[in-house]
Amino acid sequence: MKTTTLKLVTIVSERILEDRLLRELGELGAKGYTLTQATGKGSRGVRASEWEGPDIRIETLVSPAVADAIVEHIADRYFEHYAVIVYLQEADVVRGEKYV
Amino acid sequence: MKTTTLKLVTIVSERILEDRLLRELGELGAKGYTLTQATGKGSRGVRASEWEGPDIRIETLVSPAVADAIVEHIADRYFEHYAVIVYLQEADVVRGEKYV
Amino acid sequence: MKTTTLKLVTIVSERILEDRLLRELGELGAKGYTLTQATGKGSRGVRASEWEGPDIRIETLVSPAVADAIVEHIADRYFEHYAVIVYLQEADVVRGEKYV
Amino acid sequence: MENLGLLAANLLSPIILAFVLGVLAALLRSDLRLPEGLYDALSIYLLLAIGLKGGVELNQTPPGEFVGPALLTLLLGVLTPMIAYNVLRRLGRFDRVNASAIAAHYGSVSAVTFIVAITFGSMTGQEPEGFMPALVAILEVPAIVVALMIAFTREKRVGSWRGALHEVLAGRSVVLLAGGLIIGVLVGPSGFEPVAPFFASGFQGALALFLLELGIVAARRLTDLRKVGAFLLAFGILLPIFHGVLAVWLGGFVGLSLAGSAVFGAMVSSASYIAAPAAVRIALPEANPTYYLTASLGITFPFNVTLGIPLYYAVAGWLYV
Amino acid sequence: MENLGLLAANLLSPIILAFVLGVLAALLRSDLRLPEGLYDALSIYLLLAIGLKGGVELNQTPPGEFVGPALLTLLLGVLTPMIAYNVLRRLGRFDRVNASAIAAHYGSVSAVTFIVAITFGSMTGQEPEGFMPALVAILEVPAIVVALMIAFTREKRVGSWRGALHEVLAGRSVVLLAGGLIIGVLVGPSGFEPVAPFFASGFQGALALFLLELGIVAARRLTDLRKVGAFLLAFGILLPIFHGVLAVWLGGFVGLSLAGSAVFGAMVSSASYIAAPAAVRIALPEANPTYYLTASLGITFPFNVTLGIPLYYAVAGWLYV
Amino acid sequence: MENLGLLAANLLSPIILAFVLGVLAALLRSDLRLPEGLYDALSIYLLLAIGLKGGVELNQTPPGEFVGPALLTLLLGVLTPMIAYNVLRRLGRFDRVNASAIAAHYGSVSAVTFIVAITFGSMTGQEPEGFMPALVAILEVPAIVVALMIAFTREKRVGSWRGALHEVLAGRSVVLLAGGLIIGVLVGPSGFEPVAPFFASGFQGALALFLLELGIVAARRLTDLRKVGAFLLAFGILLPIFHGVLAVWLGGFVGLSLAGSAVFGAMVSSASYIAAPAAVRIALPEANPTYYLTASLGITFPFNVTLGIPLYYAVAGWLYV
Ligand SMILES: Nc1ncnc2c1ncn2[C@@H]1O[C@H](COP(=O)(O)O)[C@@H](O)[C@H]1O
Ligand SMILES: Nc1ncnc2c1ncn2[C@@H]1O[C@H](COP(=O)(O)O)[C@@H](O)[C@H]1O
Ligand SMILES: Nc1ncnc2c1ncn2[C@@H]1O[C@H](COP(=O)(O)O)[C@@H](O)[C@H]1O
Ligand code: NA
Ligand code: NA
Ligand code: NA
Repeated sequence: MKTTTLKLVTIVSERILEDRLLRELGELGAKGYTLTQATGKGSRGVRASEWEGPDIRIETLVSPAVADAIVEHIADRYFEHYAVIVYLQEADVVRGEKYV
Repeated sequence: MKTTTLKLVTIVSERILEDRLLRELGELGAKGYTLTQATGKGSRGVRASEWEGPDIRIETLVSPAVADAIVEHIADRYFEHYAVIVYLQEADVVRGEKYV
Repeated sequence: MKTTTLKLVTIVSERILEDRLLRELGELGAKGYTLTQATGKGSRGVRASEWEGPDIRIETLVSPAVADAIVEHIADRYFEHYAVIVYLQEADVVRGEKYV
Repeated sequence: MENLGLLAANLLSPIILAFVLGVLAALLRSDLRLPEGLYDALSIYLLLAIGLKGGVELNQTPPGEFVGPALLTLLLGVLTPMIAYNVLRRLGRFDRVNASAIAAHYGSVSAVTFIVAITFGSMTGQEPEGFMPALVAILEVPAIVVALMIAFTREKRVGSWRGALHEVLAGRSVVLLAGGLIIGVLVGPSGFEPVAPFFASGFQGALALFLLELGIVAARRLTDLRKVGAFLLAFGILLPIFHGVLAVWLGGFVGLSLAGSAVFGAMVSSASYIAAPAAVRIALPEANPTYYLTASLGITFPFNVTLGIPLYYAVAGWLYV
Repeated sequence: MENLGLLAANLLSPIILAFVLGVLAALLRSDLRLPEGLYDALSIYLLLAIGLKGGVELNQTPPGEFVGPALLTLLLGVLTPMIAYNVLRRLGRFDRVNASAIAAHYGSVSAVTFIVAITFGSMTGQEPEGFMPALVAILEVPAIVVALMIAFTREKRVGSWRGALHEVLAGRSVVLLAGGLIIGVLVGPSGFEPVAPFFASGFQGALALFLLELGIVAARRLTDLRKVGAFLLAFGILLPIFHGVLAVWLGGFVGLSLAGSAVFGAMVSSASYIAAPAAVRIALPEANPTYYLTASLGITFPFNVTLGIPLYYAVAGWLYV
Repeated sequence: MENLGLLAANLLSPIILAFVLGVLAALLRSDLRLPEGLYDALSIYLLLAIGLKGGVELNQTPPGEFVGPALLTLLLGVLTPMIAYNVLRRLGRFDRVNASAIAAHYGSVSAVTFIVAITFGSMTGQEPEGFMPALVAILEVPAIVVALMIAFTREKRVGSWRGALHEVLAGRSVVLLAGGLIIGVLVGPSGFEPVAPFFASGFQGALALFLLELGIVAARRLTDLRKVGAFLLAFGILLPIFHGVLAVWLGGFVGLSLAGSAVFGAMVSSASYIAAPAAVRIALPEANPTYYLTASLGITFPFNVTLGIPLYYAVAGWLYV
């Protein structure tokens, strides 16, 4: 079965960014995303889920170019003040051409 | 610590396929799976979670052969009409022989 | 955008281990984690979610050394009697130095 | 005049206004959402509650009174999907698959529309027969079976026919409704008493909360209205009126009271949006969900709970003089 | 005769029928499931509610009346796990770990079985003493401690003994039950009044909903019956009967009323399936959950809520003439 | 003396004790948590319920009576954040961003503090004006706008000003409160009746459950007390007292009853921990959440529901003789 190798970008952030992140992912060229609810701990300490709900974990399969754009965007827009983490992996996607 | 390299198959699909997919994964040789609730957006637009609940995200660690079988099966059984995405990654599994 | 390659350790286990695992991850040097609720099936059969809740799925981005320590620890502490699976992947983490 | 009174009485009930509030919240892009758990919890509660109450009433009903309405319900469960199918095919030029998919929804029933109709009755002091919920249980399944059969009689389908059937029969709406009915029949009024405060008193408030969420959901459907086109819009309003008036009229012949046949009209006119979509998605995956969901949830449901129900009561009142 | 009446009264209560409905739904492979949130919510509500009501009653009870039953409860909390352990070891040939794991469950108490027993009493017009919930709180913990000590006195264990203890003592069932009790004692009847509609009137209906879910859960356990074998099946029915009758009998000596000792019998006979499993899983991970879960949830719980409770009432009635 | 009575009456209400139980459970590291769905469900229910009840009352209130209190509320909604800001800047030496972030919280209102104040009144037989919930809706928004304007008037900010405004205005607390009010005004007492059992009778019990969770949440904040320092601790107690007494005093001039101005005092003194934090997080991301969350949720909220509310009632009683 033919597969295409794409970048799997995973973003974990506080929930308050949900709407903005999803909208911006689309604008940056992501064709879709999968979102799961999460909780977590990081350098800023446990997210105060009582006032903004748990973290969100967004996965999006995109072309390397789009992946870089997403990373750039999040880095200079959110890293300083918000709880957010981003990492990239490779994934062999079935019917992958659909997502670039 | 000895690890075995296996295929991590991730399937995201509309929830209505849950029972069938899990049963078929077993038949195709998967020894187990991990399922998380998800929501998402893709080429078919946001899943209408009001009538079938959110998407499901299934991860299963399997041998390359089983991975191919799963991909084949889902591709010709569900791709045409259902909202489903499948991608493969490598993972070094501790005690991995248990899962092949 | 500069990224650091780290180990992504994924642990899926029965929920009753949640507190202990998270505490021990910290002690072993993990700087953070992301936790999602999951259900699953494995060699021990479906987790009896009626008495301990669903499984938990923990992801932590750590240095290779810490990853090994985590694997060692879980292997000899929990593998024998508890439902738990662990696997490692590589991930290119933005601002990754923050997590080692 | 007095019909306008009926209309106002309905539109100014907290239940309908909660629905409106939900619609507005969604249009304002508010972060207001009922937690999924609560949405499920309320639907389980409401289905079980109407089942129980219907069963308790049935326990008090002489079989004779019930047979007629039951048979009529069965008949309409077979007839209405056929009507819908032919309208969609001949007038709407829909292909066979989408036509039968939509027909399954309009033949089956929306439990919430039914509940709102009941509530509307009791608000305006007109109590329908107590066994009506039993009719809902009877009406839910046949139409879906008929519509799927229409689709499956022709060429071989990709979808799972048996899977769909199981989805309907073992689906939670049937299990809770039928289960509640049987429990109600078995325990009777005295046995029901201890659980009454929970299932009876709380009922209407819970319904208001549920409609708040349905309003939010329906509003999201509104954005799809353009996609489905003018025909489906008209279909989603005119067919229910036709089905509803037909049912009100026939209701009289099987001895239903004024309120009873009005509620019966609301039932028959309503379009399912829980049982039918799940079954259709499994049996006819190639059918386009946007059509049947938008029609049933975005057009017919809002129409029925606001204008339809008072209309069916008015028609009943007019036929019964 | 009249005992058959008791039995029917129990089996035909909406609460038990809801449990049956849950079992059937699961066997029909229905998609009916209570959302996890609702399941938790109901258990929190039920535990807090019985705690509160028990506390309010305790607030009205002369200490003298309470001391006897309290001490007896403590005694049985220590005695019953030892009985269970020895039966499992000598007759059942279970290894030490699994024997003490199961013993912990049968020494402790199932809050829901208790509630059903109370409800059954009030349905049949027999009010047990109001302070019974206080006894549940007393009965829950000791048995687990005793059973774990049996296991830990021998060779060093892998599990965490202190972890388990914390799991029980700070576990939500103890916190809610004990917390509710204390609040109830502090506020008394007048203070309880404003929250009464929520915690009192809604109670039985909420219980019915909860048992619907428990039925679904228990049904899944039934498939494991084969795995656990005939001995555990017999054990899961006969030991509760023995414990129950023993408790009913002793209840008389400490001045419990007929209904009181019947409920007391149900309590003592019941097997924990929330507090005990969590503690055992931590302290004795090498014990096999299939044994203790299937026995307590798949055998003893269904037996008690259907046949056991009427039996204990019958025995009480028979001993009290 | 009688004030001590007030205090005891408050501390011994099931609602406050539920809060205390939650705090203790968290300190005991109990696994007791309300499922997130239930927490949301309860807050939705409570906000909608007070909105509805307020609206029904407003429907019965001559406009004249309402104008004065409404304008005063608006005035204090603008004034109190400015007071808070200047105290934090001049005495607390906070930087501009954190000062305005905290000011937004103390200018706005905590719906739960308001509800507890109402409940306290009815417990002690003092009914405040029925339209008070309308004042809550009025008080919630302006302070946040004012505080954010203070921050945005200076240098350009990274945060989104319009995003924050939408977050407040379309936020669920405003939508439910305002929506409930309007529905209540439209349907009036007769229309409210059918849903009353659900929204009125169940209210206080639901509140107790909600405060149980808030106790757990607040307890986790306590660990941050050290981090925020002595000034914020004093600020979180003294400023509410000042705001509260000021409001009670002014309440008299606009014709509020004794209970009315006491509740008004509680409202004005309370610090928001739902609407404000969300808005501030979006508009002023560089502000430190530990400051404003710990102050509002870890200090002011517990103070108000335990000691503050009885104090405001006492002051009102003292001013009204
Ligand atoms: N080392 C890590 N591994 C996995 N997830 C992490 C890690 N560090 C942080 N996170 C996630 O990223 C979120 C924000 O982290 P932070 O910005 O460091 O507070 C946390 O709530 C976690 O869910
Ligand atoms: N590019 C993508 N990246 C990640 N997940 C996706 C992507 N596209 C689709 N999905 C997921 O797959 C589901 C079905 O997608 P589709 O079949 O394209 O509607 C969506 O609901 C998403 O959860
Ligand atoms: N092959 C697999 N692929 C993915 N997840 C698995 C697999 N096997 C087990 N798991 C997960 O690990 C948990 C414990 O597995 P086990 O210890 O084998 O019962 C299961 O509940 C699943 O969530
Ligand atoms: Na219909
Ligand atoms: Na026991
Ligand atoms: Na304020």
